[in-house]
Amino acid sequence: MKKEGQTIGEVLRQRGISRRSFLKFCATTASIMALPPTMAPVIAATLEKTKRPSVIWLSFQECTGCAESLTRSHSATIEDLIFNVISLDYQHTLQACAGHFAEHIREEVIAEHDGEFILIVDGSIPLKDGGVYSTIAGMTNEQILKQTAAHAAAVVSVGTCAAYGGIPKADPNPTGAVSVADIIKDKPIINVPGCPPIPVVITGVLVQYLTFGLPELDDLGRPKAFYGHSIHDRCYRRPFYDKGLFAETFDDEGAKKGWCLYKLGCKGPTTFNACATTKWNDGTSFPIESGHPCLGCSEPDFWDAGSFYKSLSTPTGNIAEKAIYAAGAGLLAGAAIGAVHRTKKQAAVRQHRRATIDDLGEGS
Amino acid sequence: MTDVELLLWVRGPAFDIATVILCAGMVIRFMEIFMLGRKANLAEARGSEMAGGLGTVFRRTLVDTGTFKRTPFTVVAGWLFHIGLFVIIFLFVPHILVFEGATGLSWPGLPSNIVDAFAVITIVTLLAILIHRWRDPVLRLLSEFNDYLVWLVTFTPVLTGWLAFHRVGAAPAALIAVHILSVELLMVLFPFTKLSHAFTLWVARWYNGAIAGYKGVKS
Amino acid sequence: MEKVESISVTIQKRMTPRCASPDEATSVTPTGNLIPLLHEIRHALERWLREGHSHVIDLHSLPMSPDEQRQLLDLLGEGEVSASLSALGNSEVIETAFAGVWRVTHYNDDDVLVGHFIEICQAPDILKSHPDDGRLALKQLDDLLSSVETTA
Amino acid sequence: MNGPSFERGYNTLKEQIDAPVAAFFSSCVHCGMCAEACLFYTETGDPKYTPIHKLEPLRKVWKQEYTFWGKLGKALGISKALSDEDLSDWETLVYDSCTLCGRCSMVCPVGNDLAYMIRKLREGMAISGHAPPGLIGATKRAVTIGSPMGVKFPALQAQIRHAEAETGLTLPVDKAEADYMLLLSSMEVMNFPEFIGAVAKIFAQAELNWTISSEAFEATNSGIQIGVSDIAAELVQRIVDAAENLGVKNVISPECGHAYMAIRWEGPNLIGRPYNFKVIHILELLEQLHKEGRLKLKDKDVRRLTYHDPCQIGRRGGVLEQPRNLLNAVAANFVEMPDTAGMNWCCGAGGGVSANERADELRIRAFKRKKAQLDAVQPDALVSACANCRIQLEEGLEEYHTDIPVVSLTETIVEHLDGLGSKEGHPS
Repeated sequence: MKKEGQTIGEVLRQRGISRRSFLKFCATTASIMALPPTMAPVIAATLEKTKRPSVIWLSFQECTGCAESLTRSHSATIEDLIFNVISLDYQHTLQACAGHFAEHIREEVIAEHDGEFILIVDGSIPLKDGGVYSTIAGMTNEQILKQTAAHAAAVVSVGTCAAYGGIPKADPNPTGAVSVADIIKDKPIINVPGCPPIPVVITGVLVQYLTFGLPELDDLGRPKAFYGHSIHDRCYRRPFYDKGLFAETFDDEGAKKGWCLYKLGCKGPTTFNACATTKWNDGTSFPIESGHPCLGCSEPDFWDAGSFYKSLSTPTGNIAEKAIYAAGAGLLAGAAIGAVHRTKKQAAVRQHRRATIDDLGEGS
Repeated sequence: MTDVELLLWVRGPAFDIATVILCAGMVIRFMEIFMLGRKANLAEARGSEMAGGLGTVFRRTLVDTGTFKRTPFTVVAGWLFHIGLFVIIFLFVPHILVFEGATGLSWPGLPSNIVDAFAVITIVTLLAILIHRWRDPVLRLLSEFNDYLVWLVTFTPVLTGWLAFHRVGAAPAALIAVHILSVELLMVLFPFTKLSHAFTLWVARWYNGAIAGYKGVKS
Repeated sequence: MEKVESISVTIQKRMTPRCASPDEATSVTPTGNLIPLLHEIRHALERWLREGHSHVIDLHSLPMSPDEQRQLLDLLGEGEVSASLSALGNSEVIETAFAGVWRVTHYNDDDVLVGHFIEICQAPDILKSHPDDGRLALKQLDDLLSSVETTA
Repeated sequence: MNGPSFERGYNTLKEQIDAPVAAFFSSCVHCGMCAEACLFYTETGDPKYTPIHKLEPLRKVWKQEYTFWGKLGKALGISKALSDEDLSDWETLVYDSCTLCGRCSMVCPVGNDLAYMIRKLREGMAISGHAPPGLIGATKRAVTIGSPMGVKFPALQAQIRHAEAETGLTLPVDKAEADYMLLLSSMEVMNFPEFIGAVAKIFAQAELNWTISSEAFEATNSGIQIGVSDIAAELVQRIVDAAENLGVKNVISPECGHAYMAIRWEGPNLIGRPYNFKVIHILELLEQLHKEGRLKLKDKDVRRLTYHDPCQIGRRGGVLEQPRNLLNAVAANFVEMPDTAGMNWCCGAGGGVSANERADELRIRAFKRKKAQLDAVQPDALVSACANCRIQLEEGLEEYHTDIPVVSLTETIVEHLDGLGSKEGHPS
């Protein structure tokens, strides 16, 4: 299972992957990372000489969508190459073995590659009630995570659940779900959020890590290379936003003409992801291109950030109702205060003593 | 508190609170004004109070040429930032959505790059106005804490809004949250400061015009 | 290079009626990136001739409307060289009508476009044979020869 | 109990504040534009003359008595209560440097009627003992003698006789059931007596049934200038009584600014009831007669004439088009000054400033604004319709060595009246 000591280049050659294929892979990966195309040869040269890393993939409270995203949504082509670049030694869904044997492999990798392997996590970790809501082989997710992460070189949190808690953490968060970063504090963590994340972004992050080491992260722990721009910034419908042309409903003229979906609740302006450039389903399209506003799935708490179909800058409460009640209350309070003032003024009028020239002081 | 939690709070409870304070406060202000009453005028009228009042409500938006020549900065800067605020508040699409959400009324907005230009003009004008307030002897004499506070709470939403639009300085959710928060501060302070002139000035102008109109004078 | 400049004027004329057409429901407003891109190509070509530096432009990260992309291809045209590669899916390497300006297009196994580059160079790297591969080939050829000679 | 006191003044201010005042103070944004509308500021450059600043004592009372937050601030000790010292500090601002001309009220972008508020503030100032001695003296004379300048009826009688001798007409005194009762200002009686004869000539030509009351001929009202409504009411009541006793249909307000304000606009409100007669300004009457063809002119004045609107007649009184109609009828070469009619600059002596000797120097300084206006049009003569304005204009022009004759509009008309011999020379 393990190809101890082999470089990625050696592995690729062994598997009959030509140098041109590899160059092509590097060129497209650099393109996804928005790196200058001239970096492709550098990536190629570095990867060639890099030792093929061992990877443990842990799945916790998740829907397997992230793994599906990576393995199934694209046919086994360029993205598949990542499985040649890495040695995926443990992954529930993909590995052939099961039960004690599978767990044994995990322990073996930890022992053999202590401090060198990459830990990929998808799914959030339940902490409530001692973490009983998700256990594997009698261990809680938290225990497995802590035990494994302690020996990892770095952790990659794939998917919004692992990165920020995601849907399990959504209100009312029945399992007390938390993100990887909430538990692991002493290892570098790269968040690759998205529900699911874009497949090529997952592979891109791994390539980036292998080539350049720990990537530059934004304040939410995401690699800037992939999450550096908002959907809005890169959206092909942006010109309509700038011109003030908006679809008002899903089937009006504006929608048919492909106008901006901001009014339909698009979270593009506050969502950082590569959807608008990388797109989905073999580069076919992305939600906005299909006519649906961005849900903001790569952002923390996206499930609870108000309605998917309400613009993100609008108040969530019933403002008109509150305004009417407030005005009513103001009317009553104002009448009371006004009455006090009125009484005071009337008292002043009553106190008025008719003024005569004797009340003026000395004249000249 | 994460950015999104903050954003949800400012869009939810905080906006409710600000709305309640703004509405109740302004109604109280108006009640305080109107309940002081006004004596009926016993002199024989030469003109109409209503016509004079309404006329001045509109006419006073413009200034006579002589005064304009004497105080061009105040007039031009005042116009610029008021128009700027109007465009920003009422013609920027995300803002129209707020009004639509509250009232159900909607109207077409302007392209965002035009609103952006107005925002820049407004920001520059407001800064110039602040400097003018410091330097002009009359304004220095008149100005009190209230004036600077009002300037600040007017300037902040424009600046934070502009930053949020360009997504400069922080995460967009945080920028929007801070922007909405600054608007809420404006709303909360509205009834208690001279910001309330936005509502009371129509009453003031009407009274001015009515007093003059009764005597047959256009004021 | 006056040729490119003069063409660019005609493009704008052609662009306007196309994008203004209300029937084109899917038409997207032009980004205005076409002309600057042509200038970039021109400068890169000039630099390559002067200093020998090759240059790669990643069209993927450059926002352009479908119309503009079509126009770009039309304008660059096709030259004498056209190569196709079979490596993790197909790839096309085409010299444009402008010598030294190449279009490199990558597809995956499903023939979905995954990369689109313009390279300004003598020949794109991906076309060239790698010395390591050459060394391997030499060895294989030697083996072949020896086996052929042995058989003979 | 009697005599001025701060408490009485404060109480009066509480009485004076009404909805417009509250709306005005609520709306002020401290833009400072009113300063540029005030001749005391423009001619001195001293920011303390900014109109809204002059109203600070009234604003304090409004805020601390009639706003919830102001009351709270006062209760918590954040804002200081109004003191007698404040009123004392503001005395010169409220009286010496404000003519109640109301030009600021025309300029304020939020629509504050600042003159309306100064008028109210003076009520509190006067009764707390912070009125200028000059105005106090004038008010006392008005009440005790019947005229601020101390003019009694015999003095007027002498002028009437003089006018009768000059014109050959009989001037009716105390004529019951007359259509018109003419009021005069003591300034006209003392300084411009020719006005009486001029009016008599016009009325004779128009065959007007008119009279002068020996009981109440004085039109001026120091009460509204000093700001004591009780006294102002007493002075108005004298005219009302005389007019109603004689049973006249109309009372004519003469060429005096504040007199018109007092009798026409403030009067019914001061005495608390509408009149049984109409009040008409002499210029309104003349224009009406001219329109009706009862005022025939033999020729036109060829001099370059310009018109100075007395503030209380024009901007604050509403008689703006009549003088212009008359001037266009009588003058071949009538020109308007820049900033005219509703936006005219005050002469600098109205609102009791001329009666306040303490303000003399400032008053002459403020006249520079009028001087600049005149320099812009360079008239041969300056026409006005207020005796008080005329004195200030003459004094000011002399001070600044400018030789422009100042004439009354009524007298200008008389000079060109058809059918009756005109007086020799120009009045000066």
